[in-house]
Amino acid sequence: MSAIDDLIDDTGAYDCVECGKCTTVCPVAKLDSNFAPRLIVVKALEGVDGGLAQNKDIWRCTTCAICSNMCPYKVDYTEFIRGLRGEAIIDGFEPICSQGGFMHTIARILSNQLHQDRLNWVTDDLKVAKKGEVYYFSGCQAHLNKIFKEKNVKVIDIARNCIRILNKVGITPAMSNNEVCCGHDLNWIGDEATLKKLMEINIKAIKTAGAKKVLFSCPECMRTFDFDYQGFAGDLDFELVYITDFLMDLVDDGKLEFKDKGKEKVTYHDPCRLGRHLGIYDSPRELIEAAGFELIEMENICENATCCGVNAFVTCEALSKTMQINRLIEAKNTQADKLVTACPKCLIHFSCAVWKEIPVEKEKVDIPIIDLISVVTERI
Amino acid sequence: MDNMFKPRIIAFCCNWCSYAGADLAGVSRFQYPPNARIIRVMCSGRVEPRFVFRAFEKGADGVIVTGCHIGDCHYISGNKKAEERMKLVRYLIGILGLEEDRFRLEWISASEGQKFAHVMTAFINKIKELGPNPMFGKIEEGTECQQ
Amino acid sequence: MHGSALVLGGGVAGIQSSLDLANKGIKVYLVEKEPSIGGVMALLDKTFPTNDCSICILAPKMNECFAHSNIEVMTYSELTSLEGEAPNFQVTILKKARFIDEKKCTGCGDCTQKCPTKVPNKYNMNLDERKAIYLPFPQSVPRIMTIDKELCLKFTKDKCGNCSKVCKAKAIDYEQKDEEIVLQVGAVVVASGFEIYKPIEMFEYGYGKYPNVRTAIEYERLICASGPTEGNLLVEPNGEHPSQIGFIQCVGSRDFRRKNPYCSSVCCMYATKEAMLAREHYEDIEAYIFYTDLRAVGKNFQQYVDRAKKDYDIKYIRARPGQIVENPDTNKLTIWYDDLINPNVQSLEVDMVVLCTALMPSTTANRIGEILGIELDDNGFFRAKDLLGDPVSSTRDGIFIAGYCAGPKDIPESVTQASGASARASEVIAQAGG
Amino acid sequence: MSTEQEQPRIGVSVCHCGTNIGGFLDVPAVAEYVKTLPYVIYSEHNLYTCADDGLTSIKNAIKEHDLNRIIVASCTPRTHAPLFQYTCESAGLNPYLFEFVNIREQCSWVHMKEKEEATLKAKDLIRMGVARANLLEPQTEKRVDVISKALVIGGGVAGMSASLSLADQGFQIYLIEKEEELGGMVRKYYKLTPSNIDALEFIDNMVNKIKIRENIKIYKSSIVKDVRGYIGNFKVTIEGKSNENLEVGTIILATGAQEFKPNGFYEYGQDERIVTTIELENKMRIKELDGVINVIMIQCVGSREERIPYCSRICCMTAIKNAIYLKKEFDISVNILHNEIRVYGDYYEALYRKAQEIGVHFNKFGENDKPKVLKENGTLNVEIFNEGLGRIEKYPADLIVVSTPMVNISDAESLSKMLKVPLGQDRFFFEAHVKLRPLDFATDGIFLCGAAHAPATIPEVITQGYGAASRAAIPLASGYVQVEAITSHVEEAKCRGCGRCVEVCEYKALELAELENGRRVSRTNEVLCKGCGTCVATCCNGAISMMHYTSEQINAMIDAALSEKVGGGIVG
Repeated sequence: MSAIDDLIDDTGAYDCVECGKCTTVCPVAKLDSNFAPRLIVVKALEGVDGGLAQNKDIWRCTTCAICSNMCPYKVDYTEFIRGLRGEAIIDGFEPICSQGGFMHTIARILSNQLHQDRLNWVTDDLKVAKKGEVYYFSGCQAHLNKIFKEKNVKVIDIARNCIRILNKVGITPAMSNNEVCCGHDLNWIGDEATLKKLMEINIKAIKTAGAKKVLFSCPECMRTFDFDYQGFAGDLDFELVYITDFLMDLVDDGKLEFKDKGKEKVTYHDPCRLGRHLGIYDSPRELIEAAGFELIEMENICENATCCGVNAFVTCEALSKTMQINRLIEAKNTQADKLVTACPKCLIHFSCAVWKEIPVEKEKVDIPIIDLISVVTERI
Repeated sequence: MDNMFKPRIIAFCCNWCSYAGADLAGVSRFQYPPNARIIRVMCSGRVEPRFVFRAFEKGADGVIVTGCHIGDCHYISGNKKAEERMKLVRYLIGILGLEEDRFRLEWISASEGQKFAHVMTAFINKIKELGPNPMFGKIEEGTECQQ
Repeated sequence: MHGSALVLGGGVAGIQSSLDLANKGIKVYLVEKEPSIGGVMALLDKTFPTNDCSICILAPKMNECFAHSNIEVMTYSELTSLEGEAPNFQVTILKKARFIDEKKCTGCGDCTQKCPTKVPNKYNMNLDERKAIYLPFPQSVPRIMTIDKELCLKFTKDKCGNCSKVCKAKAIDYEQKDEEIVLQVGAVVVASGFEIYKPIEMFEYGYGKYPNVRTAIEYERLICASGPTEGNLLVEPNGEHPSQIGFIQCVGSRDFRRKNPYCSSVCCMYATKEAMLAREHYEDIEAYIFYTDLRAVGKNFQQYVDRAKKDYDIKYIRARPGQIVENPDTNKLTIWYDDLINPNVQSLEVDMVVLCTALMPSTTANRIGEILGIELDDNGFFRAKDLLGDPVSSTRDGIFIAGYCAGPKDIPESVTQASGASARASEVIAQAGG
Repeated sequence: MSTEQEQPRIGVSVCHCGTNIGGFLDVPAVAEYVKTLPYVIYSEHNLYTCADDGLTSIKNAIKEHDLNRIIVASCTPRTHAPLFQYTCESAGLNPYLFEFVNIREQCSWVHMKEKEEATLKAKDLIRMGVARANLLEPQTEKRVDVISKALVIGGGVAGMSASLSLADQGFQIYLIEKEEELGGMVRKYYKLTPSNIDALEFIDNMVNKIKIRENIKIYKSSIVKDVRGYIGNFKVTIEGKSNENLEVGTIILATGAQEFKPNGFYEYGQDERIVTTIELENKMRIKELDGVINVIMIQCVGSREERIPYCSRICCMTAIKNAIYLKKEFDISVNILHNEIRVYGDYYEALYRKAQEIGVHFNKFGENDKPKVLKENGTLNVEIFNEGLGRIEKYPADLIVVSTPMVNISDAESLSKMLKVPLGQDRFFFEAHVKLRPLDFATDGIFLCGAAHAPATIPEVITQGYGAASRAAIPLASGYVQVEAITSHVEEAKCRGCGRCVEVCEYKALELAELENGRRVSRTNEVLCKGCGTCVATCCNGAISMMHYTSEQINAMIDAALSEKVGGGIVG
């Protein structure tokens, strides 16, 4: 059997009946009629010549998983694309990455176990430990912070606020200078080999810290641990918890309380990794409301939430910006004061869309974009 | 460090000043160690941080970017933009765990053949001190948390 | 446009004139007396008020000029006659034998390595040596060797012949003869440049007598990274870098008694630049500029001087020193002056004095004037037809003047006038139906 | 056209350069090694690749082996690339399919005592060259037609000189003047040195010359309202008595300057015995100097201070000129109070001496000790501290002339935006290069002359006018502009239209264009692009590529340099 056949098996693509639902819901296809998820699957099933792996369309999918979620036959389309990308790499194709593959290069460098200085952003007011039961995985936030400095995205605030909020409830999270990028972006350009290297380093770092519970503030990291690490390495002997779930438990136990700072209105964007991939829809919303905000929902939410336009720093193009602008218009239309999201990447991509020239009148998209943790930290 | 270590250096030179400075070093027969491989670009403003990291990823022991002195840029301000971009390189090198000294940004004019040779010699010597690119040299097992 | 033009002088003005004319389609013969084009600008280290590296910005223009399909660069050549009237001049050019087959020479330099004869290097103001077969400077254009007939052993003693032996391109031709070339041109641009005054006669400053008294152009070579000391300023007796330098303005300029009555226009600024460079090379150096009136009149010049004072801590002293005395034991120099701001005869001991000497019309200007039939003014600069209304035309139709040979000016002004002269030359050629 | 589908067939010529390369590294071994590299079909080594036989050998190899890429490993591309590119072209190969490897200046000459290492380095360098050559694409040097007309903005001495020269070089000129009459600033002067000619007569002479030129069309009382397009093809809207749209190939900006009005300095504006230089010129013209016995001129009023830090260049000369006229024609005594006399060059230095000789008084004040004007019983006195004598000196004045600096015109800002040309910190228009391009703007096709650049004397302004005419005539005379083959290129589908590249481009070569669907994308104007590649490095999603220096090519060179441990790495 060829690698593509394996992939068809693994993702259930043989079940496809060409109903076209995937294409209908696909955010890329909505904007570009030449793009059709259905056709990619069909071409694979039919064994169409010309090498599917060479098809540039496989790099245009945002892997937002809306198609997978909607497919009546449960074809795991997103996984199918990931597999195809892996084949493309094996065939010697350069992945089509934004930033010229900069992020991916950094992740590969990290797989070499260098003496990092990755926690240099941990300021004196933040309490962290080398060892402890609760471990906070900060991922790539330190690099991303500098790389997107020009675009006024303060990614590192998410990490700092996470620690701040944990310290507030008396938790000193364990962190490791030896942890590395989770490998999400490499995984989604088909570089499974490096992903595995990163995985080993991370698992070792977390075990060394003696963690029983690992907290994430980045849905991509959480997803990679949950699905990909456990897929390769079997069940991990520590619990994976997303920060909003963790905090809501504290709220429910009365251990975390928020100050009332008035009824600000916010709207919430579901990150695809957190929502459709991991199924976490409720805790972010509950947390927003617990912190005293009024949540106004956009039109497309939860399973149906629109993608932020780019994933894994693969293909960023004009169309991605259109997606972002459309989503921002949707947010602005709610008349909320702020757009809140729970993923550093969503934060970056939305901020990028309104950086410098904006293709629509500024008022239509003029809404502050802020991450969930930072917005609730203001009220502790 | 092992004497047998022969660093591999990637040098980006702008066409108008630093590449010309490298040429003048040649014309003047200023000797420097043979470890650098020069990549000519029209302007240091063309050099993206990702090229630097790609070089490290592929095994370079050091990367040096050179351009016209500030104010001398053939394209008015390309070198200023390079300077801005290279700040990111320096920062990331630090947190990624590649020694900061493995990267250097230098301004070398077309009349500074001697400076070109000096800078190359000094940089290569520094890299010799630092040893191989840690990704390609010996990987130390079980590195302890630095904090 | 069609037609042709002669440009005399391959300095920055001649280069600019040639490029402007050639880019309009006019055939240009660029005649330069030295073996390389580039002129004095090629000797400078940096340029004011931006401290741009001089050769970095000039070399591309030199190469562009040489590679231009409409420009014939004739180096080591001189104008010997001009006949006819605009737009039908007939000119004769003497192309001196450089004893090298220009088509064969690759500029590799093997010959230079093996040449046994060392002679003072004019390009470095005789501060070091070159060989009898040579390229004037590393960035020379064209990259073709020249044999110095006066000094080459083959010519003086019929010995050696090393260059011929090592030249694999077989480019050495000891039998080469001077050549006369006759050209028809529609217009002429004269850009014969200037000479730098050597202040031997100004005994009070001790130039030529005290080792640590230099002229500004020598200083340029000394501070330049590609100069004889690779950019190191060294003073006698110990070869250490100086701790104090004094720059003296108006050496031979604004001197109605002994030398030139005019202001050379550029010294205040290049002294400021040179003082800044000293400070950039050696943080601890103290630099003093002795001036009469500080003529920081160009665009951004005053700001440049303000920066020199504020950021570089360069001291400006308003005085024209009367005497420099050397301590023979230490080679230190005492500058005696009357400070106009704090009136009193005072002295200052320094390790090095840089004399900012006058710039004067080229020694060839008289002869060029005679051949071309154009007038010179009292100072020896080419006279403009109308100093107010037509500053780029000479006193003869069809012949235009540009650069320092038409009066004191700095590089941008020379470049401007070079373009201006080529505009007027283009008019002549255009109206002749070119 | 594209060789994308074509398999590379590479030929490599390694040069001995006599002994310059051959003496310090093993050239035959290098040439032999090169044959092992992918896509290398042919490899040779010559004594001098740049000599006739070497060049012929390349040409023959191209034909014989059907080569579609040529690499020469010899000296530096900075001097020799044109020669080899020309050779390739004459053998029918696009010159951009040529790659130069420098193994002399950057190898044999700098590693003269390390033959083995130098040989390894040469191999590495050529391997990098081969990696790049695989990805080279043919480029064409396009030409863009130029409308053979020019627009001159400003009808002062600079603009008129430029117009006259351009017209006499044979081009159609549109000359725009915002005032009712040509002549600009000089119109306000009395007499001019060196020729002692009346300023109005001088202007009239020029205007008469302009009028008889059939190819100069004058628009008086008109201003430029809008400028679009680029070198060769500007579309200009002018507004005046009639509104017109003009199409021109080049534009000369000669908008001049104005005298700074010293409001708030001394009692200017309140006491009419305190006037500016231009006001004095007018008084001399209309002979309104009855009863004036002593004139005091104060230099550097408003200039060389915090707000206007520059020296205005012409004030010392103008003051001396006027002092001489006052003295000679009106028999008025003049004191020029100055910090220093900044007359430069030959003519003006002589004029300064002449003024001294006829008895104009020059009195110096300290740099930070400006003169004081005192009013005593209605009489004006000016007081300065004479540093030389160490005492205060007082001069009675019937008329005080303050020499104020020239400043840029008030609509400079809007012109700057319209023409996309910059203003410097001094608010004057800022040229492309201070030293070597004083008349050009960084934006191609637009040129600068006269006091719009910086204060200047009349002969200087005229020289600049002619100079700008030369620069502006080049594209008009050629009829085309050669477009750099090495330019950036925007892939529209990828472009997010953020506009960052537009911001970083110094040459205004990128512009946000609106597509039919309303989407905005950046586009390179190849005519203006200089090929530096800064925009490429700026674009975060790889929408811009740099012809001939693509990211793929650079990546390939990096990878090739490090792909083998031939030249480095850990040995033993």
